[in-house]
Amino acid sequence: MVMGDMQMSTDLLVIGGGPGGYGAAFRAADLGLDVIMVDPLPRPGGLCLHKGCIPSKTFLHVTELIIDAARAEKMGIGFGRPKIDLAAMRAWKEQVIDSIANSLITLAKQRGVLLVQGTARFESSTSVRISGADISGVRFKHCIIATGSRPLELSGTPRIAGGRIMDSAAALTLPDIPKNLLVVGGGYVGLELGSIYAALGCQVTLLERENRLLAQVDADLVQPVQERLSSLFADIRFGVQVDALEEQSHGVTVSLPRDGKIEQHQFDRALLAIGRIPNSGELGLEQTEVQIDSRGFIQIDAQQQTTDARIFAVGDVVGGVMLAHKATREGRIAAEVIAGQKSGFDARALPAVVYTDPQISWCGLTEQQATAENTPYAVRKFPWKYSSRAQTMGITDGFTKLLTDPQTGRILGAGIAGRNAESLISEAALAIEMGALAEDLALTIHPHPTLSETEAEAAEIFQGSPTHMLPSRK
Amino acid sequence: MTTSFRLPDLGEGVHEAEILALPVTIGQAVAEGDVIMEIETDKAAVEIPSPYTGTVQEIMVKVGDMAVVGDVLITFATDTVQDTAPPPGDGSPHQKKKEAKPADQQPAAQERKRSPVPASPSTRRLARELDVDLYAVTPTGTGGIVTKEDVEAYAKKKPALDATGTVPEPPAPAEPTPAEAAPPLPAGRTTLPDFSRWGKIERRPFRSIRRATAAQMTSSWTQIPHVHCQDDVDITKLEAFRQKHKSEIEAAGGRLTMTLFAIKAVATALKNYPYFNASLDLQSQEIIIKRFFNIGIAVDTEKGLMVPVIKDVDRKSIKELAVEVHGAIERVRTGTHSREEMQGGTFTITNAGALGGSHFSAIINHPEVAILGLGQGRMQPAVVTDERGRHEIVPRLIMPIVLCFDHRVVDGADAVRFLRLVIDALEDPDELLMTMI
Amino acid sequence: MGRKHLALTNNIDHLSILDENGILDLELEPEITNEAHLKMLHAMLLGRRFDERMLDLQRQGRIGTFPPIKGQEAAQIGTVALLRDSDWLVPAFRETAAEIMRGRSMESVLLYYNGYNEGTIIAEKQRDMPMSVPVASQILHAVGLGLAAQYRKTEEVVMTFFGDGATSEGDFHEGLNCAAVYQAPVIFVCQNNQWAISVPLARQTHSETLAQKALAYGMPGIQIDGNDILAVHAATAEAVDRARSGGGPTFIECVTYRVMMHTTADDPRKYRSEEEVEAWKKKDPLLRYQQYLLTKDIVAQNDLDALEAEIKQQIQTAIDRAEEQMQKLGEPLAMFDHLYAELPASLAKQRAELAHELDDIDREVDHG
Amino acid sequence: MAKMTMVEALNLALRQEMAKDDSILLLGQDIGRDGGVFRVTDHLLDEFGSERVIDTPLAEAAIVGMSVGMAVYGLKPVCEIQFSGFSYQNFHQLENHAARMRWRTQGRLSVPMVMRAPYGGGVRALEHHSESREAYWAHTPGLKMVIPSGPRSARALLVSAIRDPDPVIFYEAKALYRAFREEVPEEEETLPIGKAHIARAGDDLTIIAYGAMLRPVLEAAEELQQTEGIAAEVIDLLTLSPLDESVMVESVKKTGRAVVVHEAPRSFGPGAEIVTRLMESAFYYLEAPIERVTGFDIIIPYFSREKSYLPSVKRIKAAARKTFNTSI
Repeated sequence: MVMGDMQMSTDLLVIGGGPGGYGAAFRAADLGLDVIMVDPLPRPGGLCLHKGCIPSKTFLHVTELIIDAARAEKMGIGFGRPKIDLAAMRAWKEQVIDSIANSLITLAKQRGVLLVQGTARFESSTSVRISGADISGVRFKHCIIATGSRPLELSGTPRIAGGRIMDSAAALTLPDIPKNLLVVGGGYVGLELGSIYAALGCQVTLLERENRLLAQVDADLVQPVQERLSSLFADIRFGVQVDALEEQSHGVTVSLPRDGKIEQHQFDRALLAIGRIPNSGELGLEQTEVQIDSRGFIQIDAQQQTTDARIFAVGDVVGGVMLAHKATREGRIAAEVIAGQKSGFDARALPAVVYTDPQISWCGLTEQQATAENTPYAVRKFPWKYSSRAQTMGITDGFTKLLTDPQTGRILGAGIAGRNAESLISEAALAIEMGALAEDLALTIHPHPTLSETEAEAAEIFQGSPTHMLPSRK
Repeated sequence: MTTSFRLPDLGEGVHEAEILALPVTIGQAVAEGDVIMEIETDKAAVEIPSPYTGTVQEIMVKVGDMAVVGDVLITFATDTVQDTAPPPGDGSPHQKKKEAKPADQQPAAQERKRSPVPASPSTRRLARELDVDLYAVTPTGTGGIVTKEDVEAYAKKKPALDATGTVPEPPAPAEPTPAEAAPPLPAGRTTLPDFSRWGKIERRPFRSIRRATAAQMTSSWTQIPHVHCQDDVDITKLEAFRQKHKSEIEAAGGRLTMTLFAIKAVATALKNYPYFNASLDLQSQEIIIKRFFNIGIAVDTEKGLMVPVIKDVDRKSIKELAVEVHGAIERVRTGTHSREEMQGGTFTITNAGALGGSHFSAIINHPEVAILGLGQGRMQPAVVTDERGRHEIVPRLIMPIVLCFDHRVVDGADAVRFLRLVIDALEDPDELLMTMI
Repeated sequence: MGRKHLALTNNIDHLSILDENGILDLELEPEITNEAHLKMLHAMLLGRRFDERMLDLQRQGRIGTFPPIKGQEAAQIGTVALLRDSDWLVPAFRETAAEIMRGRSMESVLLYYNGYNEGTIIAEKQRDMPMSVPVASQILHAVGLGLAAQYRKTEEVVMTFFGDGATSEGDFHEGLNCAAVYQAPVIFVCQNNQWAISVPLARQTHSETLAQKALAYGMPGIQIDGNDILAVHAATAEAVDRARSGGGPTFIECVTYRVMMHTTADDPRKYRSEEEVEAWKKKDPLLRYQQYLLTKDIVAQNDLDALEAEIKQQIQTAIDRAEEQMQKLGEPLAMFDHLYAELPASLAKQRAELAHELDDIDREVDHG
Repeated sequence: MAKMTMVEALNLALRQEMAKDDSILLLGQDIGRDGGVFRVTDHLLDEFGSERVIDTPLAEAAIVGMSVGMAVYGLKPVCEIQFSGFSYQNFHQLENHAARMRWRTQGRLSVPMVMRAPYGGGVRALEHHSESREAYWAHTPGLKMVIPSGPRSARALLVSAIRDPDPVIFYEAKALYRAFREEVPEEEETLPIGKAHIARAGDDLTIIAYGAMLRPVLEAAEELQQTEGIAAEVIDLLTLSPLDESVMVESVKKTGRAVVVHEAPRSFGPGAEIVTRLMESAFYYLEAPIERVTGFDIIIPYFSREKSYLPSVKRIKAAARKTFNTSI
């Protein structure tokens, strides 16, 4: 636009086009609201689609193929050394993203949601200014902030875009396959991306501050992954606090204390995956009544409403578990509340998945949490070595566990380590949300041979009589 | 967090407002948009919707107060965590974050100790929609699960429980409210039939002066035992007198109406019967006799009934009053009157004559104790008796007159005497002039 | 680097074939059929005689103000003669001879100068615009017509006329610029008659020629002796061929002279010398052309005499018809016609007001 | 039906009409590759080519003058003047030619063209970009003057304007270009030129407005209803010339009170004509003098002050109230 200030009015402005944002926008449009969604990226989907979950899962699928091909050798099939065409891999990833992004655009159009590419900044509790778009501002009756989060950086290390110290988004552009890679952070991002690079033939060294991987997850679930990764990765070190990295023209140097001395290690590239911080700083929230906490997370209530009655917030920017499906649910709730429905966040089972080999997933109560909160619970584990299906697939190091209320037998939590844990967890989630008893799960007939049987059998352990294993008689 | 609600700038040069009603109490939860007070400016009476969702913390004003733009009227505790029954915590990080908020710590911690009520997500949603507390519902499902039917059954019983079990908000203690600050009308419990079944209807808002009038009349009619005293006045002579002096008054910028004569006659009568110029103070169990004579004149305006008050009528000439009354009527009709000229009345006159009314009754303008009504003067056959006692039927101009009074303060006999005095003054202009001395 | 002379695509030529002394450049003499010569002769003579007759009528009070064309007949006829019926003429207001050659009736001209709207009616098949009084504004219409013809992929060309004064107007610049940008099939004919009412060419422009202005727009331009019909014809033929074959616009400056007043309301003695006028009268285009035709044996003197008589009769017939027609065109309500395709309600109301007023007058007359 | 901004709705109208009728051409500055500075002609170059979507030199008189020629030829040019503040440079082409061609030639030639131009304030634009001079065109016999008030009316009226046999000046309020979205049907929709529209029904008062003023007027009407119980009827003129007096006269006969709102300066503004029409046809029904809420008789100030210049909801409400406080 060359001239003037194009102000637009709408019922609902959604800031951020990720799963939280478009979940909210679509729901609100379906409930009859006039909706505008603004995002700096040219197409909706947010970081999840363009720089996060989707590209990483695209590559992890490729990784899985490589691993399966190797595994097939002991089953009598040999594929030989994989030939890796990075350009083709990147093109495949782009194709996947294109397809999903375009269908989101179509859905937005069909629902009458106006997509605006630009950056929004509040100028009051009822309006934002937008830069970089045909419209220069939006006046709204309600607003949903869904701006997400960005990777935390090391305070002492400025990261150069396109440089050798990468964040997850940069690593997913797959610039090359370095000979060796330093991964700082043993959370799920570090593990997933480390796995991709390792499968492609890179020597991966992982440094973790805590004394084990995935410190927030029950140790038994992490165990199989930790074992597998110690052979996939060149080196994994625990209890290592990295404060700074040094980038040179041809590599990255990290200084680590060892036996009272400082050792220097050189890597081709480094990946920083030490956590994420909310995108709340550049929004101009000081022009509104919205309050943030000391870490920058926007404060909300169970209706996703902020301290400014017209403004709601969802997804990573409000903190909690930073997962797309949490954001989507929150977005839908915010939209419903704005549309006048009595909605609220009351989920009891928020599933989480780590796409390593093997995968791990969990939902509801975890053992760590129960211990910390002194919640009484009973736990039963069904090891996959008793699963016929796991045997057929040659993946017997997994297990399925259920947590129940010792008094009522009601299922409170579940954890799965093993192939396809991503899908298996949903049955447990449903059981928790429905208030099912372990007995309900046990009495539900599961097809044989499948991995889903492991959930029924874990439930049967509570009853004292699983079919495929002999329970300990304590 | 405490948020103050200040008297907003209502525009158009309004600087102050009177608090008409305060339908909220301390501790009450209000949602944005709920009516928290009703105020009247010299332009109109308006309801003020709450700009916040929160709990009323402090009310700085009381009904009848005058507030200036910018004054803090009410403070709210607008803690963002306002769900009185938050979904029970299941330890999800989402819930944890909430705990971080100090204001919520106590109740939230308590809630958290209770394990969640087993119910499916759709049942929980239904409960939320029906405002049902899941902990209060008796579960019928296996292992203590609350089913959709349980919630529905509970919701059906709930209104009955509310009606019998809990006492609704106690009404504000009945106190003598100033006339201008009537309480809001209680909403009738009776449901109206759907009138549109019988034809086209139109809904008009019941606000502002119409509503203030209704409130004032209701309180008057329900609190005061009214008695009416009716008579006729022969104003033939007075009318001739009026015609004779009309133009000279007009030249002075006034209008010589029957009301003016009535004001003068009433002033005299009030001096003779001071109990008609009084107010009843039930709290102190006293009758307040006023030693000033301010007459309210009921004026029909486009916006509704307005009663400007003419001050110290006993000390003003008819000519002065004619100009003043005419001016006051013009001002209320054009909405340019001040608040002051609507206050301080001791007695009211309502003249339906110009509109053609005959006999009617009137409602006392509380906290006054009497009101005088005038009907239309019409030519009627009348029996006159001359000095020699001969009767003759002649056409005379006869005006109906009615005095309504508060029987708690005065009795019928005095009322008749009061009215007689007024009638005599109006029947004979000479007499009227005499009483004015 | 450095400074060098720029060789532009176009140059400016001056063209003269038959000079004021009757000397002919045989090499440049255009090939024109006898029939075409006779047509041009008729048109020039008619233009001259009609103009003279109109001046008489004006002095007699039988028509209103009009702009005489005398002395500019060659510039008008030598150009328009090259147009086909399917081509467009976009005149200014001093092209009466050209308009008549294109098909406008003398009656129409007379009606117009007698204040009748009916005088600007264009005959059904004639693809011409009505004359345009605001100076230079018509130039843009010619470009628009040219673009339309181009868009419809026809071979039509558009010819527009204007004077030396018009070259000072913004519309002249915008028009030539746009035509060149879009390569529109337009021939811009400037009748440089030396005077814009009282302002001489030297006060209109500091350019040595008007034709050179074409260079700035990137189109061919040529200056010709506008009183030499052979030169006018030759230059126009070149321009029309170029436009018709997709070669874009051409600017032709016809150097001529307004030997009469600007309009009949003007007195040129106030601002120019008799000597100057007399000098130009010696360069009269009609006499020069007649002498050429006689010399070439294309006509004989008795043919010319017969033609004079015929034209005199034609003009008289036109005047009689026009005056007869004017008797019938008295309806004032016609002023509301044709403003919009359909008369809007509010305008119908105003028309009714006038009708009512006219009725009253009629009644007054009846009863008077 | 899809929700569209006025920009998108205008684009739809152009696109659909151009697809139906190859005699429609667009001319203007930056309308091709750039899609117009407000994007009204976005993507039309790709769809219809540079023969039909013509980026012109920077020459307003040329844009309109060439359009006159094209229209006489039989085409239907729709030209865009980038800002109405620049249209005075082509005023003579409209006044001297477009408006008169039919009349001058007694119906033989006509100029079925449309001149589109953004007008009006409220978007913090530079000087010469915020004027509201519709009266110039409405005052010119032979032209039609149309001003839509939102996406849907803009689309329908532009289609009608293109099909109209006479020259139409089509003013587009910049303040409305992207102000809000409205359902606009994909299928063809037209609105008659010269017909006003009752945008809101009411019995107590008539408010007459058009273009960008419709929104504050409707807002004021809603507030009057809410706070004072005044039911205002709002008339959206849509066409200034020819002016549809029947709708407003009938309305005022019903309500007895009228307020006329425009952002153009007051003196000799459209309001003067509207009030006169009401005076001529509804005088005996009036309960109070008619009020005008307009821009002041000054140059519209640079944008830091334009909010105070433009008629506001508050000003409209005050005028409405005044009609109730003054009795004849």
